[in-house]
Order: sequence, then structure tokens, then C-alpha cells
Amino acid sequence: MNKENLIKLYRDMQLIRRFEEEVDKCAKKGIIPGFIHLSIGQEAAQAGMCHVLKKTDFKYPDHRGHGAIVLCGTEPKLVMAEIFGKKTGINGGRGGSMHINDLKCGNLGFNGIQGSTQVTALGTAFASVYKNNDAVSVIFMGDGTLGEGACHESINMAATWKLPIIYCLINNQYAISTHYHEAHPQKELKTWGEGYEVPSFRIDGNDVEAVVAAAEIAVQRARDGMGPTLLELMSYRWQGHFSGDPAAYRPDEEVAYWKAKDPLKITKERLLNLHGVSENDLLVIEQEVELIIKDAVEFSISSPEPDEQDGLLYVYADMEVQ
Amino acid sequence: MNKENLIKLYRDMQLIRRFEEEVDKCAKKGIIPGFIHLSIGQEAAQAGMCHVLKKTDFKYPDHRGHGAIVLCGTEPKLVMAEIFGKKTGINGGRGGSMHINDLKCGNLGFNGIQGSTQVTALGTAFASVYKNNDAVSVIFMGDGTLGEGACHESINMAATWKLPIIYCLINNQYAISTHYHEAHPQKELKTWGEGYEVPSFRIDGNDVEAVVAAAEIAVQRARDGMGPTLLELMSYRWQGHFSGDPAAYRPDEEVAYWKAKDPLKITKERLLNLHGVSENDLLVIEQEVELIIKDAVEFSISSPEPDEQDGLLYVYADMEVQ
Amino acid sequence: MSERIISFSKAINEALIQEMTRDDKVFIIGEDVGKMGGDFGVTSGIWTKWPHRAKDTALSESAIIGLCCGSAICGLRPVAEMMFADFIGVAFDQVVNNAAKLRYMFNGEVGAQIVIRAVQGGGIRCAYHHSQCIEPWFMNTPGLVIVAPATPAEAKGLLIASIRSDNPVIFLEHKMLYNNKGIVDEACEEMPLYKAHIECEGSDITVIAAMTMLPLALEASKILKKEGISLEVINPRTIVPLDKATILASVAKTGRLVIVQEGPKVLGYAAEISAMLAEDLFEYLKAPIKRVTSKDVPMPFAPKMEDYVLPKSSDVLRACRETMNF
Amino acid sequence: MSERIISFSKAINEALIQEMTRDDKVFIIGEDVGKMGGDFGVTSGIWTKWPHRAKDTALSESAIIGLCCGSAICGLRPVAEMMFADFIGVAFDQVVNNAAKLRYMFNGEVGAQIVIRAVQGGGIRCAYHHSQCIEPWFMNTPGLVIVAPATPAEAKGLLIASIRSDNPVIFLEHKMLYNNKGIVDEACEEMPLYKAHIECEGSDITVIAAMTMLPLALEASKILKKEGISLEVINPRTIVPLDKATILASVAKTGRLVIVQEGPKVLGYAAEISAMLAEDLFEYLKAPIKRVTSKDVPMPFAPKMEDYVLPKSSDVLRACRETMNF
Ligand SMILES: Cc1ncc(C[n+]2csc(CCOP(=O)(O)OP(=O)(O)O)c2C)c(N)n1
Ligand SMILES: Cc1ncc(C[n+]2csc(CCOP(=O)(O)OP(=O)(O)O)c2C)c(N)n1
Ligand SMILES: [Mg+2]
Ligand SMILES: [Mg+2]
Repeated sequence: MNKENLIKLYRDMQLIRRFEEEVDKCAKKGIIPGFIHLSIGQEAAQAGMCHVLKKTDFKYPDHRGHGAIVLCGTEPKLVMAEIFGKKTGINGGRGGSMHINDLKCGNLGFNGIQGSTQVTALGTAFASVYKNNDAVSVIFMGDGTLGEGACHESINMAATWKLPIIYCLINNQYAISTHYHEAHPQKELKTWGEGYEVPSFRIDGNDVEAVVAAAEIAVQRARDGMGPTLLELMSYRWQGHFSGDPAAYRPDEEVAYWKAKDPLKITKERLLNLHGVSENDLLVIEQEVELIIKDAVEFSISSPEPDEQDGLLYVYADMEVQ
Repeated sequence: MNKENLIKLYRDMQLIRRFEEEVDKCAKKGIIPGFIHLSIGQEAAQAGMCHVLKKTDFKYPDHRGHGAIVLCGTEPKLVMAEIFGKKTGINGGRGGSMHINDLKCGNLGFNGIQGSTQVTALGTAFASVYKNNDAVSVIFMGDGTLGEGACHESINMAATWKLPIIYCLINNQYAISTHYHEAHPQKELKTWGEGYEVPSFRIDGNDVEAVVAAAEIAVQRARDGMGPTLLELMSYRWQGHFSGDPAAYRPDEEVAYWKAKDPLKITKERLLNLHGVSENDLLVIEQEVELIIKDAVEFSISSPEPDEQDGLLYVYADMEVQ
Repeated sequence: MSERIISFSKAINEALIQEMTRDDKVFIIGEDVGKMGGDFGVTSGIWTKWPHRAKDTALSESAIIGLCCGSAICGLRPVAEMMFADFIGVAFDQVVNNAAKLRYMFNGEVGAQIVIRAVQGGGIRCAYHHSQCIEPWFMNTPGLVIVAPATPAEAKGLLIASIRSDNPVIFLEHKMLYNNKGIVDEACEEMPLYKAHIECEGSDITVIAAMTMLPLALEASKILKKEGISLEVINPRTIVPLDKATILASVAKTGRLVIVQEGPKVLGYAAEISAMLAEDLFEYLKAPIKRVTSKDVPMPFAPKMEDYVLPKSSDVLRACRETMNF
Repeated sequence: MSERIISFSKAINEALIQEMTRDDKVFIIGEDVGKMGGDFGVTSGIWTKWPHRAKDTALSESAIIGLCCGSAICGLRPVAEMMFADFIGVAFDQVVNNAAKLRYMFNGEVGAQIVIRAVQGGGIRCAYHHSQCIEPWFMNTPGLVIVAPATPAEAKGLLIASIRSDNPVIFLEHKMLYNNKGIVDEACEEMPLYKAHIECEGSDITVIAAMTMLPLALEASKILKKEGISLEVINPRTIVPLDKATILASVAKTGRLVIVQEGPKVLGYAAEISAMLAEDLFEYLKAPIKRVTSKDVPMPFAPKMEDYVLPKSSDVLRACRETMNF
């Protein structure tokens, strides 16, 4: 990968990291309502996948999807304000952390029921075929979500009809407290995709270059009408399932091992050692990101709460709820 | 396989064949209510599987399961009377063709929602482990039913927990009008099982000896605590989806090809040519079967209809419905 | 107006073809709806015309509804068939948590303009997994519209309106109605959603009855007329949202209400109508609001039992007489 | 009777441990119910005691309920957890077409003696996929029992009774109640199902309120007492089947009824209560039957909006005053 792209990806990952860290802080301060799933540690998987996508593609970030969401194209401050439940949020505060959509840039991160976007994506992918355009549909999902029956119905239909779908399975090895080997029979989850004769690859999900390379193949196959691809991106969430979860179910060494495999650190080292980028160049990027995040948090805090009656909007196309 | 067993299997298949033929006749005469799915052509798959099972095993025949049901141990006339909706039916006429249960012999053919028994069987199999007994659970299913999400949830859990389950998938190549290659991506459906690292075999489902051999392996694995096995038994239904369906969606040559592969004929020829059984020996068996079928039909026709209020029974354990 | 007489199922078929001709964003999807033309033959002839717009699927009801939602996001107008309404149980989440909430989730930017044709109801002797009435499963979920035609003309007109609607519509097709015949205008256009129809005017008792219950109510109205009891029979046509205005106006006039509903009594849709009246029109009521329903059991197979479980003409007559004599 | 005070969630935990100790056919199953002790910590300590009777599963709700049904056929008594009640949508078919009908399908020989613990309701700011009230999804299905405890003592006693029941029970645990504290007898045994509880006697208006709605009703009763309005507050405890006798007796006395229910109004369980009364006790009614409910929308995320959607104390007061002044 060339330097410019890798720098851009470093910036993307930095944006995710800092976004999530601030969300975490604000959640712990109690100024974000509800519960929050953070993607710290999984930046490379999200950034690498988003890197190869167009605005017109359909992206389905999941509950741990803030990272992919801020890279889809929505202004980070509008995402942050949504997480805060503010009127200025991209969905007017109706959705919150688990439901952040922005159709303008193909962000369909709306569903809190695991497995649901798997079958919804059949529809956006089907529409690409129906309308004969080149948009692909990318489902972000976790290892645990693979338990849902909807995953089977989805890949079965996608593979049969050769729909342009990418199953971007970020295997962070746990579903809440349950290790994927306790919930699934396969040594590698990619084996599941092979059962449908779907090209399936296990990739180091913390190596953003490896992710981009695999994602490019998958997206090209989809655009070429060759059907779905399953990418199993191995990664880890540094925190517990939700902000505040002590995650006592994971061995300390495991956490330490994965923190050492920090996707940002890996990329930074490559930039410094292989691409002749200076610490200072990166500092500039980090500061630029810092401004965005600071702005997002301030914007969110200072934004007004929604009107209580806003919750009554948009139920029917042609009727008002009283 | 020794002669005695093969003769017994011939008799079992003859019983299914003749049972179904009479059901078909009565349905077409209009003396059976509702609709009926016949298993003519699939006798070897049903008989071969049932042959290796005990009364204490849990059998889940599906909508095309009359054959397996009469081999589970329930008296054929009680099954027939149920199909007729008579008071003397094994379920008092409450169930009919699609819902014929008899717990005494482990017949759990109760479900008309495709995919449902797949997850129910997890429970009977789990109970075997919980109680530490050797009962296995056998799910009869069609190629089309594999579309249901429940199949995935079932095999995923069964394989992870090594539950004693056999997926007896009778691939008769059609789900109503839809060929399995139109609904599923795999060349062979057994590939699906391999996606869960479940031993999966495609077998000639019209060769009763091949079915028995495979079933024995699968059942032994289950009893030994080695987990589930998937058997894809290739076969064909001679009739349409339901009694009366003209099945115009199938090429005539295909039907002719499979009728030539008649499982009864194949077995009969083996008995005559390889085992020194005489035509007359087989005639005796056929006549014995004939008596059972005749008795079943007469019993069913002459049995009383249920009382109308019988439909109100057994809703709650401790309350009556008015 | 032409005097063309066609069946209920033919009326649905015509509506589909008419809308697919008019709008190439409309497509049909479901198990065996394409090549074979549907398990009940309702979609016949469509696949031949538009093979790419008549999709036969695997047995994957969640995928079917999910696909509908996704394609609706892209502006398409899918019409899905649930071969038997009961099977929607395996896709319940997709209906309730995806289709119904899609507009809300998307801030009104898009919604799930999908139609789910669900073949429901008892009477054909196919027991508890192929005979249920599903509207109570969905009525508590805001965002859904539930439509219930009783005649071929309604089937055609309401289906056209449902396809054009920007809301997700569950379109109930009672299987016992498929062979019923009636006058349907070939050039028929949409019949308005959310509007009940007064089938016959009367002054003593308002009787509300949808789908197969409507003939029972109309029969009762003829019989009771001879006894000097005048029924106003209302066919709701749309079950969610109910046409409150028409119902209230009628009961305000008659002061008496009997609701005839197929399906178990407990929290069937008759409960909502009754509660609505008990709340909004109390002072006009002259007698208890009666619900004539199926018995509270799974549907048994044997004809005698099934007939016993379903509401009967005599039940309607008894309820009306009791109401009148209160 | 001991004066021990414990939380609602602890009460459930105790009930589980007590029944698992008593009967080795009882086991628990669900996502993260074992090692971690449940997403809300309700099953903590069980896996340590009985690792083989506390099964952590994949995200497979249909498999969970299906497994429960199958194991019930073999005589076991599973207690499943739906981490959030909303997720039962993906297992809807298993509840409605398998568990509920199992006894019927098996001719009464066996039934689904299973408990599904479903964590439901709004208030914790987690929006429309984690805040729903699910009882209306299931009430029209014969064969199911739906239980709705409001206090720690009820949680314990009713859960014990539910586990011992031979019917499939949906056991609603409102998440806003988990931290509520109350007196619970350590040796507590079952509290009878199907019995409503009169929380306070009164003469003017019967108010029915379950789970988190009960405190609203009790608060209203205190406030209105000062205005000379006497409320009889009934906690139904079991929602299906309703304790008709207790409710009818109360309304026969007061002649007025207000039902306070969380969840959208259209065909919420208040509709069934209202319809039941309008049918059976019409002559005793002095005023319209009022339903105080959530607004008919998906649950929005932002606190201000969520609070606006949920029923409030002031809504109850207004409804009672209007009823009284009718
Ligand atoms: C149908 C359904 N079941 C359960 C949940 C609760 N839930 C949310 S996330 C989650 C774990 C998901 O694990 P995984 O897919 O590995 O994603 P991760 O959280 O690890 O990113 C669970 C059980 C849900 N939201 N929907
Ligand atoms: C959930 C569900 N969807 C659809 C049906 C309707 N249906 C019954 S059998 C059948 C085809 C099944 O095909 P297959 O599994 O191949 O079995 P076969 O009929 O060929 O024996 C269909 C679509 C159903 N009963 N349940
Ligand atoms: Mg995970
Ligand atoms: Mg088949």
C-alpha cells in the first residue's frame, strides 16, 4: 500500500480510537444515556473495510459500529450528538448509540437485533441487481451474531443468487462473556462460509493493510456479480462488552497480548520504519483528529435535547400519532 | 446385510408404499380431509433410517413422514385413523396428516412449521446428555427445509455441544416447485454440514442397504457422544408436493428416471438374485402387508368422528377451555 | 361500471399484474410464487411476464421480509407472499422490529413500503399450524397497517392501495375467500385504506365483521330483520388503523355493538374495538358489547372439531338477540 | 415471617436456586446466563453450583426455546432467559407454534413446562429494540401463561410457581424493577398463579396496574384520597389468564375502571380487560373505561422523548379524575 493511503488509514483509525475514548469518558461521566459498545481495538477492521467502499455502497455497522459509522461519511459531531441523544444528532436523538443511520452516505447502522441486518442487506444487494448498478452491501457482524438463524438465511440466499454482499465478520472472540469456541463448532468461523461454497478468508483484522487487501478482493467479486465473500477479521475489543463491563471472563494475558497487537501501533511503526514518515507528521494528523473530536463532544454537550414530541414523528408515512 | 434384515426392510418399504397408496386413494375420493403429502418413492430412506433406531430414540418425521411414522411403532390403523381425522386416531383427530405423534414409541411427528423440529430435537438430545442415557434424536427433513434459519441454529448448537442428533435430510430435489439448486448454493447439500465440521455424507437414498449402513455409523457416533451427523439421502417423490398436485414443474424424463430407480424394485431384485428369496416368499409378505393396510382403511372409515368438544381438550395442564 | 365477475384470487392476481405494469419498482417474492404461480395459484402468469420480478425463494421467511425491507430502502415496492400466514411466525422479528420501525429508524427519510400477503384463517382442515389468524400478533406494533378484504372487489382495490401505500401493509387473504366470486371492475383503481364500509344500514345493533365473518353478519341481518331487529353491518376493511369515525358514528346511532371475529377471543382485534367504544362512546351504549369469536384453542384438524371452534351463524344470532333483549 | 429485605433481581436468583436445589429436572439456559451469571446478573452463582445445569448458548433464541420444548417432552423443566424480551421476536414461532401448542399436539401426554424469563419494558434509555413490552404479542395464543410480578416477593413466589407449573410461562421481568427492594421470606414458597392481588381497597374507582405501573397507581391512590376519591388498586400478577373473578368483583363494587398499562395502546392488554368488562359487567359501569398507556410509537432513545412516551403519574391522575367526574 502506498504511503498516502496508509497515512489516511492511520488517520481513520486514530479518529475511531479517539472518538470511542471520548464516548467512553462521557458515558462514564453519565452524560450519555443508555449503554454503549466500544470498538477500541478493532479500528483496523473497520477502517480497512470502509476504505474500499463508496458512498453509494450500503454499509451495515452493528452495535459495535461507531467506528465504521464515523468513516461512512456522516460528520462525527452528528454521530456523537446522536449518541448523546441530542436534537442535533443525525437521527434527532431517536436512535442513540445502537441506531445511527445516514442514508446519504449509505450508513444503515440502525438495528439492535442481532442478525437482522444480515437479511436486510439481501434487499439492498437485490436492489443493486434489480437496478443494475454496482453498489455492494457490507454487513459488519461479530462472531457471536453468527449464532442467529438469519445469518444462514442470508448467506444461503446471497450465495444462490450471487448477490453483491460482503460478510465482514469481526471475530473479537467473545459474544459478551462467551468465547466463540464455546458457541460455535468451527475452529475458524470462515469454515461456515465454505459450507455455502462462499469464498471465505480468515485475516489478521489488526493489520489494516491485510484487511484492505482482502476487502478489495471481496468488493471486486461483489461488483463483478460473483456473489458474496466472507471475511473473518481476527481482532479483539479492549474493553468489556459495554462501557463499564469489567469483562472478568477474559484472562489478563489474553487482553495484554491483544493490546500489544494494537492496530494503531502496528500501522504507526510501519509508517515510521517503512515509509519514512516522521513522528511529527503523525502528530499533525493526531492533532487534526483531536480537533474533530473536541468539536464533536462540545457540540454534543451544548446541543439542546430534543422536544419530547419528536418521539412521535415518522411512525407512519401518512398519519400523525397523537 | 443379511437376508432376514433385507426381507424385513422390504416388508417395511412395502408397508409404506401401500399405506401411502391407500391414503392417496382415500384423499382423492374425498374421504380424507385437508391436504396430504405422500412419501411414495422415498421408502428406502425412511425404512433404512428407522431400521437402526430403538423405541426409546426420538424420531421427528416431517410433513412427508407417514412412512417413518408407521415404522416408529404406532399401529398403522391408528395412524391412518388420525389422517382421516377420526376419534380413534392416535391423536384423537386433533392433528391429522401433518401432526401424528406417539410418544410411547418416540414418534414426534407433530410439527407443520418447517425447521421447528430441528430446534426441538436439540431438547430431546440435550435431555439424553442431561440424563446420561443413550437415546438419539433423528430429524427427518427435506432439501427445501434447509432454507430455514432454525436449521443453522440447530446444527450449530448440536455440533458445539456434541449432541446425539442425526440430520436425516431426504433430498428429493424439490421443495414444492423449487429445485434445490434454485434455493441453495451447494452442489451437494451435505457441504452445508461440513461448514460446521459435522461429518456429512451423500448417500443413494433409494438403496436401503446404503441407507442402513450410513445410518448405523451416524447413530453409533451419536450414541458414543461424538455429536451430530448429516446424511443427505438422495431420493425423489413420485407424486407432486401434495396428493393432487400435478407437479408440472418437473420434466417427465426426470420422473421416469426416478421411477425406474424404485427402491422396492431394487431391493426385490437383490432378494431374488442375491439372496435366493423366491417370488412367493415376497408375495406372502406383500399379502401380510395388504391385510394390515386393508384393516387400517376399514378401521378408519368405520371409526366415529370425534366429538366436537374434543377440540377443547389439552390446551392447559390445569384449566379447562369453555 | 362493468359487470365482470371474477374470483377473489383472480382479483388479487389482477391487482398484482396491474401494479407491476404501472410501476416497475413493484416485484413479488416468496416461496413458489414465480414459476408455479403460488401455492394457491394467486400469482400465476407473473413469472412468465417478468421472470426477474417474480422471485422464488428458499424456505426462508426472515430472509424474504428482510429482503423486502432492504429493497424498500432502495425505493422498490416488494410484495411478499406468506404461503400460510402462520409461517410469518419465523419472520416475526423482521415484521415487528424491522419493517414496522424502518421509517422511524430512518428519521422519515425512507420507510418499508412493502406488502406482505398472508394467507390466513381456518376452514380447510389443515389444523393448528396452517389455520391461524395473525392480526393480533401485530396490532400492538406501531408502524404497521393491516388490511382485511372480504370481497373480490375489495381484494383488488385494497391490494392496489396497499402496494401504493408507503407504509408496511400486512394484507390478510382469507383462504376460504379465494374461490368466492364477485363483480370487479377491470379498470378498478385503489379503494381507500383506513375506511370501513357500511354493508347495510340499520338502527338497532351495529355488527362489525371482517373477511369470512362478514357473510355471517349479513345472513344474521336478513334473519333478524324478520324478527324486527335491524342490524347495521360494518366491514372494517382495514383493521389497523381502525376507521374509528365510521364505527363511532354507527354505534352512536344504534347504541349496541356485536363484533364477530375469527380467532381466539383473548386479545383478538374485537377487544380493541370493544375497548375503544367503552372508552369513547360509553354514554351511547344501551347494552354490553359482545364479542363472537372462535374458541380459545389451537385449531383442531377434524372437520367436526374445527367447525365447532369457528364462530357460527347461530352464535351471531344469539349474540344479537341477547344484545337486543338486554 | 422474616423481615429480610432483598432486591427484585436477588429474589429471582433465590427462586431459581431454591427450585434447582429442590428438583434436579430444573435447569437454566440462555445467552451468558452461566459463567457470567446473566447480563443483568440475575443468574449469578448458579453456574458455579451446577455447571451442567446452567447452559450458556450461542445467540440462537429459536434454538433456546426449541431446546426447552424438546427437553420438556423428556420431563425436564427448563428456565430460559431472554436477555431482552424484544429478542423473543426471533423465537416467536417457537413460543407460539411449539411451546404453546405442545400439550395439544401431544394429546395431553406431555406439555411444555418451561419458563421464559423475559426482561422487558422501557426506562433505561435503550430505544426501540430493547424496551418493548411483549405480552400483547402472545396473549391471543391459547396455551400460554403470562406472569407479571411487581415486587420482589412476587418475583420470588411467582417464579417458583411458574417453574412448578406444567404450562409454558412467559415470566415478565421489568428491568426498572430489578433494583427495587422489598421484604421477601427466605423460606418463601410459591405464590398462586392466576390470582390478582388487591393492593388497596377502595370504593370509587378500580385501577388495574401491573409491574412498573403499580407504583403510579398507588401514588395516585394516595393523592386522590385527599380529594376524596377512593381507589381500589388491583395488581393482576398474572396477565393470561386474567383473574376475572377478582376484577369483576371489584368493578361491580366501584362501577369505574381505569387500566394503567405500559406499551402502545392499540391492542395492549388493557384492551382485553376493558372488553371483558364491557361484556360482562356493563350494567355496573358508571363511567367509560379508561386506558392509560404508552404512546403508540416505537420507543425513542433520548430521555425526554422516552419519558414522554411512557405513562406518567399525571396521566393516571387525570384519567381517574375524569372518570370520577363523568
Ligand atoms: C437477537 C439478539 N440476541 C441477543 C442480543 C444481545 N446482544 C447484543 S450484542 C451481543 C453479543 C454479540 O457478540 P458479537 O456478535 O461477537 O459482537 P461483539 O459484541 O463481540 O462485537 C448480544 C448477545 C441482541 N441484541 N439481539
Ligand atoms: C416455515 C414454513 N415455511 C413454509 C412451509 C410450507 N411448506 C411445507 S413443505 C414445503 C416444502 C418443503 O420442501 P422439502 O423440505 O424439500 O420437503 P419435501 O416436501 O420435498 O418432502 C413448504 C414450502 C411450512 N410448512 N413452514
Ligand atoms: Mg464478538
Ligand atoms: Mg424436497
